[in-house]
Amino acid sequence: MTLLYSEVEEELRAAVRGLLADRCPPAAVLKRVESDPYDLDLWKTLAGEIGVAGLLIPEQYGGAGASAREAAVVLEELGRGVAPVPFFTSAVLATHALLATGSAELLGELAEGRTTAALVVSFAASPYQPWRGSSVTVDGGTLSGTVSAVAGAEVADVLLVPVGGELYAVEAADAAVEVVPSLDLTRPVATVRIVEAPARLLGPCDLAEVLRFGAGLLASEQLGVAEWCLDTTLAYVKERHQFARPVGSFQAIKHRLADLWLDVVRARAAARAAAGDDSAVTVAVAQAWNAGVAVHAAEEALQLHGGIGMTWEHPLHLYLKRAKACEMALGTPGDHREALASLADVPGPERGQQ
Amino acid sequence: MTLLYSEVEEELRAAVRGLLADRCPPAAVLKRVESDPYDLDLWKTLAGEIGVAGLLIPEQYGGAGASAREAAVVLEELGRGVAPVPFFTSAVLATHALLATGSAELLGELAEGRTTAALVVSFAASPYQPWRGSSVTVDGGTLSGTVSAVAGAEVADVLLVPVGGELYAVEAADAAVEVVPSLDLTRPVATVRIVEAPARLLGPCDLAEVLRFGAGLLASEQLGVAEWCLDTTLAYVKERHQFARPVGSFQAIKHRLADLWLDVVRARAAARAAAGDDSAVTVAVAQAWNAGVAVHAAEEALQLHGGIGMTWEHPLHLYLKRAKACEMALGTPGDHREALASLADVPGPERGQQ
Amino acid sequence: MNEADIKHHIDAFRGANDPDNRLEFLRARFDAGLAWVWFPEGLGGLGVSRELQQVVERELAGTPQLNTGVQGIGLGMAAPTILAFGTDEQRRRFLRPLWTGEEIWCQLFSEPGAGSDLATLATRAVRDGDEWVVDGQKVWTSGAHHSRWAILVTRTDPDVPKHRGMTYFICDMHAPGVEVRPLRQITGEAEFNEVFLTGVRLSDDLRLGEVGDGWRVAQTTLMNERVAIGGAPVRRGGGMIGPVLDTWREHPELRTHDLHQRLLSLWVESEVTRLSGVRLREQLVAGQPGPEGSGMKLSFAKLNQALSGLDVELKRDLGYDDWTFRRSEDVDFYGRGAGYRYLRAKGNSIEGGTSEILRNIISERVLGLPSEPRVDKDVPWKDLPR
Amino acid sequence: MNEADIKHHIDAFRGANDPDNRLEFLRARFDAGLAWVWFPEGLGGLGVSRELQQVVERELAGTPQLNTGVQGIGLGMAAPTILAFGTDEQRRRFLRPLWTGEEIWCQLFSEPGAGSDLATLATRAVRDGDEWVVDGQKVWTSGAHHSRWAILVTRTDPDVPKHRGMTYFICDMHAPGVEVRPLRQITGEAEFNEVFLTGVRLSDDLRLGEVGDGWRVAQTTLMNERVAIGGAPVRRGGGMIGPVLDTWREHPELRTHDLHQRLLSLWVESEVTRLSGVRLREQLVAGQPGPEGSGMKLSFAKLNQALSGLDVELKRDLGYDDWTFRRSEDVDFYGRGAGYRYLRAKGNSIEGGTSEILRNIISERVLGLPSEPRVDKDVPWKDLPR
Repeated sequence: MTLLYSEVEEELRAAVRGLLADRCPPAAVLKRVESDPYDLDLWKTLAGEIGVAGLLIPEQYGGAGASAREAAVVLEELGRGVAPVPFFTSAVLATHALLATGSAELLGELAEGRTTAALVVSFAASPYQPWRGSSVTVDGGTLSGTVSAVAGAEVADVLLVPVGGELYAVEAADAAVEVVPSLDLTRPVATVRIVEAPARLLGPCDLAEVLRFGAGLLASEQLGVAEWCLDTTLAYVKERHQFARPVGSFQAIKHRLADLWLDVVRARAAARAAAGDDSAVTVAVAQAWNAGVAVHAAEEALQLHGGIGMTWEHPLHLYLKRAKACEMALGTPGDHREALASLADVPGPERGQQ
Repeated sequence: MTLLYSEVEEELRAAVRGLLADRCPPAAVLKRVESDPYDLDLWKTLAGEIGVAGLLIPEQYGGAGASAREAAVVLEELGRGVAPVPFFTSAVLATHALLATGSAELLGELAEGRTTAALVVSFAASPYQPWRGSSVTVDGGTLSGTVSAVAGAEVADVLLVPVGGELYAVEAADAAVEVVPSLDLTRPVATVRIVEAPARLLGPCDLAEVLRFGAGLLASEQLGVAEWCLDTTLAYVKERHQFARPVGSFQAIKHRLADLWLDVVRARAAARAAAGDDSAVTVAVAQAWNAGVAVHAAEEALQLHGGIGMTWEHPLHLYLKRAKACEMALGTPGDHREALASLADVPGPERGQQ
Repeated sequence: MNEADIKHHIDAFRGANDPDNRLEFLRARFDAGLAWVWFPEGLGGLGVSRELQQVVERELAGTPQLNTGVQGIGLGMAAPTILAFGTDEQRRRFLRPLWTGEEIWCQLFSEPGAGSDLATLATRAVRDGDEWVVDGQKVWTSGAHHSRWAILVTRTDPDVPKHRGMTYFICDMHAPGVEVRPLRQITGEAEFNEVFLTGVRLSDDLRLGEVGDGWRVAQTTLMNERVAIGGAPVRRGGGMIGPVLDTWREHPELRTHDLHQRLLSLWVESEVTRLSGVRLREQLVAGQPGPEGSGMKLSFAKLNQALSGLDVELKRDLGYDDWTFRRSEDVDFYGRGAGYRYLRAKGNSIEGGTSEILRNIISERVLGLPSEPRVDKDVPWKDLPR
Repeated sequence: MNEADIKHHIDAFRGANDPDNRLEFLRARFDAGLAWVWFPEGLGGLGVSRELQQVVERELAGTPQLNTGVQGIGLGMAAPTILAFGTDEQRRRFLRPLWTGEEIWCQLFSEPGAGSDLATLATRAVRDGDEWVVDGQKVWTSGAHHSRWAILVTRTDPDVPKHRGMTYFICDMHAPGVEVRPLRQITGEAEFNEVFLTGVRLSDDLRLGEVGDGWRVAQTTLMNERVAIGGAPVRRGGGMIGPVLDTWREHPELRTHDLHQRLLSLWVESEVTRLSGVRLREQLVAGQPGPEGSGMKLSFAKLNQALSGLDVELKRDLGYDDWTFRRSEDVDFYGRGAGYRYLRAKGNSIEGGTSEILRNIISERVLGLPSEPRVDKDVPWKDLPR
């Protein structure tokens, strides 16, 4: 297992990056974010032409049969662009859950990019508390209940609902999906209400495992967010002059950016490790580190942009909001560190101790 | 209650500072530290002529009847000088314990500075775990047991030993005091072994209260340590040139020192608050903050002195060692924060939560 | 005048004035010298120690009060500057309606190209007989849309080094050529404005201080601004930690050890910062102002950001209360939801002097550290690289 | 040469040499090109990819090994510099005994007045026929007391700007006028020395690189030093966190939630730093050295300091193992007690380039940020303010 990028991965990266630069640069994302956040035309091209929708789906179902490592590279680029497409929610989370059920037909549709799915779990759930925010129950072939803070649901054709140890499919038309004002403008969350909706049992679902898989890959998206923030800030402080010098020539600024770079370097290693190995330790390490680095990078970017960073017109805030929302998504850094207490044998104080 | 210094306090400060500058500057402390750390001549002058030994002792017993605020100012100056005198151990900790027993004769001797006392508790004990490190028991008028890491014991004429809820006096000659190599070179700790030593019952002792009182005042010593580190570093970086500029003109250094100064400003407010109010909250706040500030100030001082700070010949390490040892003395910052959980109504997770 | 004297004076004032007529009451209070007692007589004060203001506030607690939100810039920044640099006529003209709230003030300082380096500002004022013609763009102006007057710094001489070619004015916000556009922030709201000045004519008697002395005048304004931002008294557990503690206590199910340890640390930091503010105010009252004031805004920004970030995480709330683009009436750090507070707090380390600039000021003015090599010191403003 | 070829070569070497005679075995290993395979043939190498060294180390694991502690400076810093800048004669003379450990090396770079700003160094070398006469004082020289040779940077031309007037030498530590004095550190030990050079005569064939080119030569040395300090591979849970975890697991009674949360954070930071080192070495092996190397020492110092500080606090140990003033044989970061480790780790952010200098280097060379205004650039060394 290597922590480097392969040539194939670099080609995939270049294709995604090129498409985003062309079709959906951050300024364009900002422009649509209050009316129609998702760019489904872009998604169609990405899913179909570049083929990212079926990346994780084996060839037998019509997918590319690639590994999580390639999906991770796509996520880096999508994070870098705060790209408003349902890749993570449909082609990673929902697809991974579906793969365990072997639902050939649905997988085929997803692979083609014809159908988009969403896993109906709260984005604030985690591998350690997978049921947080969900109250769905089964009754005689129908599902009822509410799930809060579901990501990607409003652009899904089919909703995949985990209940108990099983995964069910519900047609989007049979559920009420209400998007709520969301901290993350580029991946809003919705409340999904299901009342005696007809549901198809697809097969078994180990929800904690699915969320862990997602959390591991989310670290790559966080890396992309942090990289954009660092790069954009570097460019800005080289250009912006105050006191007749580039702001980036001031030593206090330089040292902070050096420290931030070092954090990002380590986030890259952590993301690569988690992309190649979804064991509980590796995922917890990557999330515990990268979630914080993304937030820190966005916060430093804002501060070092000065006033302009506080304005709505600069796309920086989209990254801050994405980073802060991701910090809570699929487990906070604190949740992941807490998990490491047992995973890495660093046990806490015993009962009765302070 | 004011957080400012009174005129009387400033006069006391000037007297102590002048004496230390004259008799025991840091270079002199360093010179004696491996042979005979305590400067008992200096202590005699401080205790008798300036009268600090009896500061906390009421006039009826021959003391100055001053408040903890004056003792705090003396501690600031002694911290600033890492002065090797048993003021904190004898005139603060031991004296405060003794006051509760009303032992007139012994208090009179202490006030005069003729007798020096030490409270036989581990310096690593805290208001929350007052008995840590002690195994002394009473048996028919004699005491037996061991107490580790006792500060000031080797220069005490009389040992005040808390057992259960009582305070006993043991003559130093009747105990074995073995100084161990100590992290803090200027206030080494000793193991005190007592075997069936004749002991005089002095009266009641609320050990947690005594340690809390001590911890509150230790915050002023920590302030003094931090102030010396900051002042000495400021002087050094103004003088030291690298790259044909004073090191202190580099912005990254300037910003760190500005942040450090702000920490020290807040440590001064916290120390003053604890000097005027030994309630549990105020003491815990002062210790939780000042212990860390002293360590941070000493660590920054070392780093900003570069190579010279790593050498034995520069007295800076005496301050680092004092600060680090004080971080563990009478409760770590973590212990004090933990105490605030209930004192300030910020309760922890309930049982069964992660 | 001692405490008893002033109480006596207040009693007399209260006896003679009806608090039910708010505006008349405030005008009378100003005329009685009970607006700001340390100001000179005739200008809303009695020329006595600032300490005695506490007595006035206590005694007049139940009577009509100022709207410190909307009047903030006038009271905190314009007034002390007018007092220090204004002519007798300017003081008499402006201070009374400023204090009573009849005239609202805003501040035209920052520009898109002049933020931290305010002295590089480019808004030009050119003399034309008894008038000045002003052209330029200002930014981050709160309250511009309901202001009658502004304090304004301009460039009057581009041929001398930047600090020497500025002049300070009182700007008539109703003058032709003043255009106010809302500036939307990352919170969704437009709390600030951009102000475009196009051929705005200001008569020379609106100039505050000498021609070319604008930098020194502006320093007075800025110093007052920074104390105002970080220096307000709070109670233990108050300020930004308040809403976090409320959530914490009400929702035991949200607690984790990670959050607990971080919250305890921030509780301690809030408390020592609060104590430090108490000590600072004691020093001011005792007439021994210490350098500690310079640090208050720095601590305030850092704490607000850490606490509001923790708050969002504690709630695990992926929602936001409302993104509607609307004008807010005044500055609000603590209102609305955790997400709003988190985003708004990001501005605390930028507005009124960035934390970086404040660290420069502390290190040079308080700690006496040498300045960096300056490349812009003796260069005419017009030749500076931008 | 591929992996099979080199294995074959190693087998032949092993068959012909007796590992029981340590010195002879190492000499033969050097002569067989199995010392550092990426060095040229005849100089201990085979002129092949550095990647293959792993094969050599694996295959020769049970045979006599180098003493990397005492030989560290020779292997890590002197050797690459001699290879890059030495004459053929110098390479042949020095590399073999350097590698076998018959001759130990030290480094005469830092001076009391030239730490971070190494290029301002004042040790003078004056030409006298075929010799140079060296006078000056060096400091922070580890292993000077058992070294045969030193790498030395001197000032040969004080009349040109500082970077241009330096020359690099190999210094004979047995020459008259070389005096080594132990320099005691805050740990109590003397791991380093001060070296006084008084009229030391070095023949011109000990010069490394051109006269006046010393700064460039020294850069090669320093680059190798920084990679050496932070770049060693560690296992998960290894390095400075190792002893902390041991104590933590063995002493449940010492645990608190405060320490637990901090330890978990440091565990994560240790692990991502470790992964970053693994990735860096993969890049080197793949022939794509990345800029990440510059950061390794920085992370290493920060982690060592945080962990060793936590360790002392966890143990609540007010004692110290031993303050005796003694010479240590080599650098030891992890040995002895927690107190020693805490104090020793303070040096990690100073030795081999302070963390401040490393941040300067990263920001300028890796991130491309502009340098600060330089006041010493075109000034002759002798006229610089000190």
